[in-house]
Amino acid sequence: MRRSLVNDPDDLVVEALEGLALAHPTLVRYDAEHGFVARATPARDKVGLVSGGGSGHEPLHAGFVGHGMLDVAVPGAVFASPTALQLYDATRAADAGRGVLHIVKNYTGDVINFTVARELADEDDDIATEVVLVDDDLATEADDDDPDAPGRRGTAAVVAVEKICGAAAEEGADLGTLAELGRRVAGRARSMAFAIEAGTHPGDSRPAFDLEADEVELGVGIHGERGRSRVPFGPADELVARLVDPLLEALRPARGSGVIAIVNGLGSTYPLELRAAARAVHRGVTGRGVGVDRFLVGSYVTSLDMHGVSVTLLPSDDELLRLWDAPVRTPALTW
Amino acid sequence: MRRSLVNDPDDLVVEALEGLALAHPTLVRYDAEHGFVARATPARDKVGLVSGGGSGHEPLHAGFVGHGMLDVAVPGAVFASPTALQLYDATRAADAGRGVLHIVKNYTGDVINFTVARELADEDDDIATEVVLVDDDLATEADDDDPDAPGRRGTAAVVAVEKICGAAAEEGADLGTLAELGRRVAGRARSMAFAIEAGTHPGDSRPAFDLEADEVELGVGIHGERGRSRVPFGPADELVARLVDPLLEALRPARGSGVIAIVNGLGSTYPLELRAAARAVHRGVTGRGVGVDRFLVGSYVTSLDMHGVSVTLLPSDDELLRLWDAPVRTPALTW
Amino acid sequence: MNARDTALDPGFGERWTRAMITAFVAEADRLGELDRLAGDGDFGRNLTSAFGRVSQEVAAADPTTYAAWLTCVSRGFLGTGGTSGPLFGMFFRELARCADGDEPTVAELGQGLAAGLATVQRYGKAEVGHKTMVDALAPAVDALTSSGGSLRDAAEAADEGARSTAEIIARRGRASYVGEASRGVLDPGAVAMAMVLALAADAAG
Amino acid sequence: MNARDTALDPGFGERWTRAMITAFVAEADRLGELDRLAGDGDFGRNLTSAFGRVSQEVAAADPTTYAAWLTCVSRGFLGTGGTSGPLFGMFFRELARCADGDEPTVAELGQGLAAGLATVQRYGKAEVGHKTMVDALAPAVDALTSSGGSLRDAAEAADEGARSTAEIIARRGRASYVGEASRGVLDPGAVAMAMVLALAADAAG
Ligand SMILES: Nc1ncnc2c1ncn2[C@@H]1O[C@H](COP(=O)(O)OP(=O)(O)O)[C@@H](O)[C@H]1O
Ligand SMILES: Nc1ncnc2c1ncn2[C@@H]1O[C@H](COP(=O)(O)OP(=O)(O)O)[C@@H](O)[C@H]1O
Ligand SMILES: [Mg+2]
Ligand SMILES: [Mg+2]
Ligand SMILES: [Mg+2]
Ligand SMILES: [Mg+2]
Repeated sequence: MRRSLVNDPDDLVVEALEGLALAHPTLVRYDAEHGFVARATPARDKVGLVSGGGSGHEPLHAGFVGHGMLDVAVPGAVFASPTALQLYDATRAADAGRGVLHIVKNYTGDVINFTVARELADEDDDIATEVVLVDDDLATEADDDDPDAPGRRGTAAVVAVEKICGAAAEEGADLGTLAELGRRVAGRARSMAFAIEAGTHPGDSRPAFDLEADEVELGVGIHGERGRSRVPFGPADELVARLVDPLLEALRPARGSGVIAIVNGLGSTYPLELRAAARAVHRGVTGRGVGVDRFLVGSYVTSLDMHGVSVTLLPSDDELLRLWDAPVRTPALTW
Repeated sequence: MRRSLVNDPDDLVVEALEGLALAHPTLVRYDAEHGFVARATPARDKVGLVSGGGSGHEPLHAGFVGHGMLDVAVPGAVFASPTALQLYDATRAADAGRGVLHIVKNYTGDVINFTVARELADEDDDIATEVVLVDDDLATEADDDDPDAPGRRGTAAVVAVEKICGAAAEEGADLGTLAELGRRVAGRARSMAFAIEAGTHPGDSRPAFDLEADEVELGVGIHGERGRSRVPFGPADELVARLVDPLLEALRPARGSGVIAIVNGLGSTYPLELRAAARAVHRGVTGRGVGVDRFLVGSYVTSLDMHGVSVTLLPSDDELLRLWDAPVRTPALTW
Repeated sequence: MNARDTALDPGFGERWTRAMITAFVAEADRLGELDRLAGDGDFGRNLTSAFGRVSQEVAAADPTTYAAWLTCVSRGFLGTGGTSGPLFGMFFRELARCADGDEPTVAELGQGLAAGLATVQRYGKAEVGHKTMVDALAPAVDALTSSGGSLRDAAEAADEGARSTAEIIARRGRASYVGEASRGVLDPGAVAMAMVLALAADAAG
Repeated sequence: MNARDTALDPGFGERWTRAMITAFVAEADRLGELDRLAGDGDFGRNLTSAFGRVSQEVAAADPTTYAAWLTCVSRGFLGTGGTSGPLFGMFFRELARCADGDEPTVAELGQGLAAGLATVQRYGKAEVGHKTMVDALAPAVDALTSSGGSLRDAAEAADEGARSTAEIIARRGRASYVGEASRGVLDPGAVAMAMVLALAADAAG
């Protein structure tokens, strides 16, 4: 039996956004009328960065609003895209005269609603916009070349895109440069996840899917959907290898090169587990002669209380590392 | 059925410490030989701050090692005190010639082992030490005056003690001043927690205790022990009120005064829940005419994957707020 | 001057909008049930929420022209989730923009519907036969433009197109995930689109 | 010169330490079982781990004097968890410090035991009758100091004290949480303390 700490599940997202703003009044404000979270003090003379998507993935995206990352984050209902109007209002709020970059995880609803918002912003307000589509989830790489296939899902690589583009925007990069940079990051990064327990919708009493004691769901997404396959439960190091090996296989980083690695808890993975998983990822990567140049370990892109881990690898270079290291000051990421 | 992401449960703590150090190489290092976590770059010419206790409460304490907080953190096995020798070695490592402050949560094993370590450090190394005992858990306040009662348990207020003493130490405060300051914080702060699901020992398949669907454990500690009473399950706002009301009752802050509030997830509480709980706490406190001067919301003092929330209230004053706001740079807390 | 180039009776935009509010709130459950049978079941709630917003927009904007009324409908949908929200929202946006004067002519409506179809297809990439709102909208556009028919003809073509969706399996939207199970079930978006056209014909008188 | 003021035979510290390593590793399970019956069950593991560390310390320090041998025992316990770790650790630390020369005299051992008792009580706040190691240690100190007895007398007093713990309920340590359930069970810490004294008497010859 699973229970959530909620009042009316329909109010949860809004109450949580109010709570976030109360906890970080110097960093963010929640605009209840328009349904977005913006910096407490709007930035000037830079390209605005907007991201958004369904709720249930916290701290994504509202936790990344602040200096060095997003200007505005737009939350939908749990696992549902924000609406086109929310995104349009957010785009207007984020524009400081130098245009707005949309960072969009690849899900049909998100893609359509962001596209509509850009069209409205262009036609009605003459705001220049660009989009970076984040599609890093290796588990959903199409096996054939079905032109109708929705393509890889967007998952934790979105944090790297937001961080790196956020730093470049702060430095004054223009819209076109940011879009190119974001696409470079998104194009390189790949992720993969497994779950040993599914997440539970607030108010439900059962997880989204059941697993037997000897099963692990490999290639899970972040919306309660099933993964690509089931593999036997086993020691953490073995399970982590099932993520790291295919990622290295897909990316084929050269020996002597380096990556930015993100080891991400999916919701209820606790720090002892996550840190031990980080160790396993580090050994897996360095064991192939590839350096872990930067290492982000924590629960950043979650699926309610899903119990599991995702690993993201992003081959690095000097520019990416410099932007990664640039100062950031948001509710969920500060350095 | 519960499962953990582990290799051999006996190796979990050490593997996690290695993972922590790999994730934050610029902030901390793990000294495997002596069993502690220290700053990557030792501080000079300041009083050393050492804390520690059983593992399973991450990010406490190792996540708070760094500029503006601890110098050394000493982890025991899961829910078990570190040993006297570990604490002694840590005390020697933390000493930069101006003495060492021990910040100790009130549990018999921790108290004895820290005391032994101070005695060894004094007798064998002539290191001046002081101790701040943190005993904030209102749920364990003795009803009678049994002289043998172990007193209130130490829980999340330890984060405030470490943050505030850490800032003062960085400013150059001497050992006696720090001890007094820490005791003032510990003496004022009170906490209380509830759980809607107990934590599960790594490797176990069942939580430490069972709860019926209509029950909540009120007054839980962080070691899998039962709480003080069971109350009916209900909306989050009602459950949160069962923490806030007795805390305000005990502290009786004057109308117009303010508090530093910590809303803390106990392990698997996910951000939507925690933020909504933060909103409820904020309303509960401000509804009594008391301001929330500072607000820390996150999972900082956990009990493996326990599902629940603790609330800590610390009546504030200008000095405490100044020290709270001072810069801090640790794996789990940075501003 | 051809009847197609005469503006529709004053108040057409208002009559059409009000009729849609009434009809869709009444039919939301039935349409939601179709989405439950072969989709993800949220279409009814999406419609209720869209027209709730339409009513709010009307109250706030106090529209007087056709364009202003239809803009309220567009914004209602654009403030709603699902796939149908942005698709209907941009569809009605094209319709709102089709009139030069206070009320559109039938020819302008035809151009608006054609632009709306193009927009829906640009976003949704659905062709006729993919079991979507396009299956109702495309024949209606055809009836009104290429075939030079009346609004009533267009509504009838849309109705026929919507009925045809029962026999096919979905290739777009959530219903495409259920494959064969969608056969035998009408596509709720197509049925809704047919209703939109029937209500337009009614409102035109 | 009184026999009490003659240093014990050379090698006493080494014989005693080695005997403790052997005996406690052999008896760990039995003592752990007592802690399982009325405590939290970890005393056996704590002992195994403590004497594992003692062996490591011996290997690393290569002790030659009594003080050095007993310091290894002390450090073994101080590097071990539980309540017994620091209590035994500080107890043996006092014993390590009691000798002026290479080996202690019986009188010095008596003073060491008395200091050890004081330390254990300072940390643990247990009195005789609280069902702890104090119930074995206090009578041994008494036999050796106030009563002027031999090491063997002290060991016998400790043994008797340990036996007496069966009849009482615990007032200190984890066993105090189980209340009446601890009655009838020997206190493992007291039994261990009695073993320590018996092995000392054996080693003294
Ligand atoms: N790609 C598409 N192009 C055109 N119409 C579509 C498309 N996908 C779905 N639809 C229409 O949307 C309707 C479902 O709307 P709704 O339930 O709100 O969306 P969702 O599928 O996101 O839950 C379908 O009945 C169909 O007519
Ligand atoms: N306060 C105390 N003073 C003296 N001895 C104690 C005290 N508490 C426990 N002990 C001794 O420690 C023994 C238990 O040791 P151990 O199992 O290692 O500790 P824990 O109770 O922490 O699990 C008991 O049998 C008792 O003799
Ligand atoms: Mg639907
Ligand atoms: Mg839907
Ligand atoms: Mg024990
Ligand atoms: Mg114990």
